[in-house]
Amino acid sequence: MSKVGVFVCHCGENISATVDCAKVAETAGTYDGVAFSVDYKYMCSDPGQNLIKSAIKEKGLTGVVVASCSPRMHEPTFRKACAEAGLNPFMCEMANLREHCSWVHEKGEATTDKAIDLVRILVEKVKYNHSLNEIKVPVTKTALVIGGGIAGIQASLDIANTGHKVILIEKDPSIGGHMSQLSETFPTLDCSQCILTPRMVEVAQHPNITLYTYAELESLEGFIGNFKAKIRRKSKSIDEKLCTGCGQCTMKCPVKKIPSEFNEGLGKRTAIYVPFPQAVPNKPVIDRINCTYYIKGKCKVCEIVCPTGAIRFDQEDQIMEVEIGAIVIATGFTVKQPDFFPEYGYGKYADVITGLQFERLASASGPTLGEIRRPSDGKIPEKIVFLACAGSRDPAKGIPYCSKICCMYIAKHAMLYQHKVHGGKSYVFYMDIRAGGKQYEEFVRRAIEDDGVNYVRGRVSRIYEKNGKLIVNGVDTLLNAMPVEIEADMVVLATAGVANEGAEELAQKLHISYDPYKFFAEAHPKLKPVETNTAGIFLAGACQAPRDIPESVAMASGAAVKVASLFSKDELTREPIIAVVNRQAPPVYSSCVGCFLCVSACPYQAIEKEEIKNRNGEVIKSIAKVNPGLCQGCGTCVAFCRTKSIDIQGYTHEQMYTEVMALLNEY
Amino acid sequence: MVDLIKRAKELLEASAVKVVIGYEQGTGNKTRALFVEKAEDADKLIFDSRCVQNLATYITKKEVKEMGKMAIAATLPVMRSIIQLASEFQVNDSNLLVLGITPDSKLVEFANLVEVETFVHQYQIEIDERNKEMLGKMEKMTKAERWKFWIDELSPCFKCYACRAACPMCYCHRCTVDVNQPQWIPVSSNELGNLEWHIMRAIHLTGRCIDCDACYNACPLSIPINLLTKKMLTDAKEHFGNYQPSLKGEHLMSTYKPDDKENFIQ
Amino acid sequence: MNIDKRLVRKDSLEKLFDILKQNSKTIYAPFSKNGKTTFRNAESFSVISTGYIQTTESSKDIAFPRSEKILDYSKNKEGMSVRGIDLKDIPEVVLWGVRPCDAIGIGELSSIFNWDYKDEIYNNRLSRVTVFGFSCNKSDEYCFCTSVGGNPGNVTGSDILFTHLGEDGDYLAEILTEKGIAVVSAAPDLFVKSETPVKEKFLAEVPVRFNHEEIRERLDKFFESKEWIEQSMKCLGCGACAYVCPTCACFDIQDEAHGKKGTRVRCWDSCGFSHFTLHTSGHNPREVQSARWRQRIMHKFSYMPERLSVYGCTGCGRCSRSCPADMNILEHLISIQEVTV
Amino acid sequence: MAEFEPKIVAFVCNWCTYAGADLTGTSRIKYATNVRIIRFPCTGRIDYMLLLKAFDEGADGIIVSGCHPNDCHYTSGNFHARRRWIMFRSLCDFTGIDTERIKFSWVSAAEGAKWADIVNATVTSIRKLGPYTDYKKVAKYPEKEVSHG
Amino acid sequence: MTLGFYPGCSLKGSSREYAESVLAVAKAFDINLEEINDWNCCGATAAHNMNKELSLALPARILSLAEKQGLIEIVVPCAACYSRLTVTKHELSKDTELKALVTEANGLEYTGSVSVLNIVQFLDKYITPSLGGRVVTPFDHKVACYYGCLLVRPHEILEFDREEDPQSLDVLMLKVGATPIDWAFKTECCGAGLSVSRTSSVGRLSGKIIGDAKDRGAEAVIVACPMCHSNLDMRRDAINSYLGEKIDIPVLYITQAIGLALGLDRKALGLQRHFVKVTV
Repeated sequence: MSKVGVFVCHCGENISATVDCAKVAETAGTYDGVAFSVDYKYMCSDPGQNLIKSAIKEKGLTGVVVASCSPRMHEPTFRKACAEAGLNPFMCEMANLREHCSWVHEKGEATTDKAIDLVRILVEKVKYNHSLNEIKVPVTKTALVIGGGIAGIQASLDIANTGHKVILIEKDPSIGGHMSQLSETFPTLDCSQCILTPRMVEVAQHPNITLYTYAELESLEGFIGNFKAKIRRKSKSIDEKLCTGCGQCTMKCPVKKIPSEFNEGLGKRTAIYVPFPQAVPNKPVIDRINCTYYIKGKCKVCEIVCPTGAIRFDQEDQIMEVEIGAIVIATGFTVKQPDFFPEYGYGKYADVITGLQFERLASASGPTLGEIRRPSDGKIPEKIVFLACAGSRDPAKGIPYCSKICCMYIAKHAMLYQHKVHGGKSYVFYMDIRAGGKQYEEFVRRAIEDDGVNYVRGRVSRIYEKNGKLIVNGVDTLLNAMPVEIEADMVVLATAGVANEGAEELAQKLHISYDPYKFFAEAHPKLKPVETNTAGIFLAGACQAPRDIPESVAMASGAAVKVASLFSKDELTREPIIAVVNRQAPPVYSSCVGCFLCVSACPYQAIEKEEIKNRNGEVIKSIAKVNPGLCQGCGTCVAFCRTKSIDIQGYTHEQMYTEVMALLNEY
Repeated sequence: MVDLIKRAKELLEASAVKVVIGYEQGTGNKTRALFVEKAEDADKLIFDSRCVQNLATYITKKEVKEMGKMAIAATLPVMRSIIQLASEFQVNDSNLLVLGITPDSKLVEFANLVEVETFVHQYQIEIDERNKEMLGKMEKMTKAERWKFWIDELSPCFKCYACRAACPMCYCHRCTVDVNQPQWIPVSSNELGNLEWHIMRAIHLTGRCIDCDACYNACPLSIPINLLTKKMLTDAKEHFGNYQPSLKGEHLMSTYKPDDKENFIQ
Repeated sequence: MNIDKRLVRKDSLEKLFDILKQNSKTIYAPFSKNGKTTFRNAESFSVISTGYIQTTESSKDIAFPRSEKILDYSKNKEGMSVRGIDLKDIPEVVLWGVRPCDAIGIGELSSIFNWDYKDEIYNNRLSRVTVFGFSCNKSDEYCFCTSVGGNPGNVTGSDILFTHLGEDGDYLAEILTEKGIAVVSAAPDLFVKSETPVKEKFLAEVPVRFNHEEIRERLDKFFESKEWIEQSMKCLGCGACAYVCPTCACFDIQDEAHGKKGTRVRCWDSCGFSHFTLHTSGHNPREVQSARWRQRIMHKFSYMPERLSVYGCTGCGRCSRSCPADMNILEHLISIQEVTV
Repeated sequence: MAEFEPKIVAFVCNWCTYAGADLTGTSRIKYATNVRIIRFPCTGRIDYMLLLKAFDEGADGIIVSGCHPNDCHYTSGNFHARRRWIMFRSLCDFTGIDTERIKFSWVSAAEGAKWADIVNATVTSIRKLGPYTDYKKVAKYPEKEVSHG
Repeated sequence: MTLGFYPGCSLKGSSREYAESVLAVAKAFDINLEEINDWNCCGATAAHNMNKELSLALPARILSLAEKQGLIEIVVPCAACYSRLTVTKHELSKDTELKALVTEANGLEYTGSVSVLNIVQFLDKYITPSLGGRVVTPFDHKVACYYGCLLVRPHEILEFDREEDPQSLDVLMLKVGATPIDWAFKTECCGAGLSVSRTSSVGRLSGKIIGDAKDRGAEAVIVACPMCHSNLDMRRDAINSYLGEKIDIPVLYITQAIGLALGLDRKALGLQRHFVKVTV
């Protein structure tokens, strides 16, 4: 027989002004199983809490109902008090007499009656409460960071600097990502490499960071604090320990005509290559698709010239399994290529290039050593046209969103062009100039006013080549849609930023959701921008939406903090308000029939299949099992279950049923 | 059905399956389930228009499962049930072989459930005209009339649970109605107990019922409880589109679309 | 003793009905809906359905309702106060149109309700019932009363037994009990004293299909037989057979609580349900359907004769007619008689 | 005789509507006393059987309320709930249960005023409808049960 | 074999040669093009700006008549007609009310069973497969294939070729031995309806087209639309005066070019009807 204590709070006058607290306490006292009932001026005050504590001790209460303000306000207070008195905190419930009663009704019988009902509901509920203990999940204090762009680098360093281990994987031979391709960066025009390279080196040297380049995530299982990841380390065909990065092989390699990814196809590389001079690690890999040895079975020049005998043609991909506690996804984005734009020639004009290609042309480390020369014939373009929103903000192209970074980098490009090509004429076709950000608008104004870039508000309907010129047909909406035709030497398309190839597959591997454009989805658009719906997995940078460098870095640091706070304890404790599947003695084991409809209902992939085996290991029954690490306690599964086999602690079937009964019947 | 008998014999002789579930001549011009374990008994197998009992009900039954791998003579509704059951992990290729009987009474054997699904998906689930009409009539009734209609129709129900027993989808070992902590449904077969039992059942079958009428055919008192599931089916189609059991397990009621339409939430 | 036989003109039945109504009797009579015939409170003679071979449900509901209140309780300061149902509230009832295989069932049911404890509510209800038997002119392949000691014109259990003397002929009324005599004296001139024909030639032919004594003896050695599994494989485990059976008496006691008030109810139950014998521990002594099916047959043909010296089956064939899986009890009993153990 | 005071049960989620009702309180907006709130973690947890139970036990009206679509604390509980309500409501309507008496709504933690309006509106409409006698009649064990089957 | 045939106004008038060449080519392959009886205006191009229902009712009537005539496929050489008919099919297929309205207005049953082929689709389906051996005098010239606007737009409805830089005509011309040039004016505006009202504009717009074709060395312009043809051919004076030079590149209908390759009689292909002398 339960012994419930009821503690009715006046909250000064807040409750007692309209509710007859004494009567409430008195009535509650008459209910079965209520061993103690009292009203008091301030329950949350120390004397008030002591009243509760002593009652628990003296009367040996098995349950407590505090009738005062909203549980959203003081539930922790009173549960703590109960715990201090030796009663399990989850044996304490609160009736909301203030926000839901005294404050919203006039003084009177009806109001007091309602208060009485509210108390009775909780009294009857608390009889069905069970002692619950916080769920403790061990935490593996190693983070996996996927993607070695600026976001991944920042996240890795921030986590590593809190003293936790980080495994950073990058699918390319070097970290650095898109930022390493950039020439200068807005709005300060400082050289991208100069600010990035030190960070790259720091990553390579950091004692807490293990870096795997040329590596990709194979699979992931487990849950927050306890993930197991399989990582595929693609064969580099060299023994990294032996390789000194002397560069002999790359110099001697006979295959020299492969378009360089790093230079966006504007430069060439060899089959055994280091993507760029400042690469980290600065050791080559063999591109097996293009290597003569792998195609024809002979060559091996690199092996011959290698002073340390580091070449390993027979090296195989290796799969390694790592245990980690949290994951930061920083896989970045990519841009549409010119062949996506029929009206701009389906990519058939060599001098219609993307913004990223322009970065390479403008970059001192680029194929033209920083001189703006057009790809077709290497001439310096006297007239250049920049097109903003190439694909972006264009529902017809399936890209209704704004790519966000283009307005700024176009201004930067135009500026760089004007600085590098004296007397050159540059035009920018734009829809709107979106320069929201510190120093951004000023930057754009500088391009227009100081560097004399011609901004034309309008779109371009067609580009075609004629007598070595690119004819750009556009319209100037500020001159009431006057057609504009420019004979340009080069055109730069600010092509839309889009999700990476394979983003979808990665999301599925990680059990995270993604938006219609395959960008990864944050858990809450405002309040959880770096979390995903899967606990323990966080987002940084442009894999979530197009982002510029400052934003990516900020996100990365944000994600890093989330990881650090997760790692700050050896075990993560979670409220035990989670779902559980009932278990019974054999031969029943559980009333669950294993239809697993709950699995499809669960927003957190927290329900898995459990196979009950007999001694000989034969499966007798498959039933649902809730992973306490993942369950967030929404109870969606509970309302579904046809056999009522799954229930949620703190809001059990018995409790909710009883509340309804108690509300509508005399007790 | 000659080729069914022939096939059943082959399967049993090759002991590819342990039992073939089909129909046999019953009493009073009824047909009934037959469980053939020995090839020589296969001659008892029959098939004709009277064979409407949904045999899928048996394949989740402990006693039947324990016989070993089953082959089942499955009409369209039975095949639909099987797909739904498979999507709920109750049967699979390893323990079930489907000998399909097409709507024009041809025998088609399926290599696996995927094939069965493909076959099933050629046919939409359509409510028969008579019941469509009835549903239409009831739409036109006032709320009070509908209330009276159901209280009257359901009052004879004495909760023998033949509807549940005959329904392939009611394979749960512990039905909500059997739960007594708390007692969700009054045990009494009085107006309330009956009403809530049948409402509960209809909801649990929403998105799962494939409209085989087994419940109605089983009811010793011929209470038109299948109207409830038919109504749910019709509405589900209307609200959420295509209604087909699917191995993909995209269950109607355990999934959602962010743009599900309703007109009553304020 | 020789039975008082009277003649009732075919058009007098309605008069009789009205007179009984005037004497404020509640009359439960066969009533057809959705093609099924069950006993309902008949407001007028015209609603009574005729020509049924057997009603879908038995008439046991009258003394043993599918669910009936036993008592109300309420908690209060003093503790608990209990109020049983007031037996005086139970109305006088005429049960109209009962077939002999049902009427005889009443006795079998009573023997269960009076075995060790005399069930007060049941007996009170029964004591207020006057049974108007109507012997059978028709039968079907499910009927086997003659195999279990009954017959289409059997008088046992009826207070008056009417026998229809041919299509739109008059009725032979056999006045069998005090209650019967009371009815006659309520409407003397409807019951004509005259030469009465032998009813037998108007009765349905129901061939004897097995010998129930023999079945009983066989069952002693039959418990472990494979036959139970054979027979029950198609059984779906519903309660239809038990609920339409005139002699099945299993029930379940339920408290329907509403705060400090509540009601205790007696509801039908069935040994065919898998949960019927399920223990809290999870153990189930009758874990498979074959064990449950065996229980049903054993109970009716072995345990009841043994303990109550009556058989638990009247051969009405209802269970077979109602079974959704076409479990035919007659068929199965015959095979029990035939198979070699 | 005094005006009929309907008994109304509110099934609300903890994160939006319960908090919204708290806001109604802190904003001291007055509303009718007829409603009693039962707190659930999420609308996804609300079992339709509980709605029927409320009617069994004599409720005259019901309010079911949670987070607006896309605002669910658990991201999709309310989407699931919405689907269930769509079907459950139409089934109720089909069986003649008075759906006028079940008000479904989205009330966010910021919509204190809306909560008050919902409550008042519901109380007024239920007052008009009167006590839910139909359901009450079948719900409680009527004396007629003493008589035969 | 017989297919339906909807000429529309142009093919009976200003571009009779288009009709002649279509029929000639079809005949060469024993295909009988059966004209739809009692056909009416397709509503191009103005109707849909004035009155949507009317602009749908007109083509719907044509399609209904075709149905009535038991035709399954109809060939519609005029790009404008093709556009109207296809758009109508599309509109009515997704809007049953509209369909009902239109059917009532026409007093003719409309099921939408008839499929509409533009000239390229017709050629691809029935001519090119058996073209191979039939080419007697390969059309060995550099040609500029000009598609205009109506043949390929709006793509989401017509779902024919690609909207920018289409290819289907180029492919056909390759098959008959021509060398299509790669140019950017395939779908640029020719001035269309302004043909009558503002010839100067036509001169400018079509001028750019002809000009570019010449610059890229085209010896003939290939079209599949009467309107395009009249602008590029009939308005050549306006074009030349805009360009300030005399360009005499002939403009041929695709069927005329193919006809020549097949060695059909120039007269039968109506080549003599052009304003710009067909020298090729």
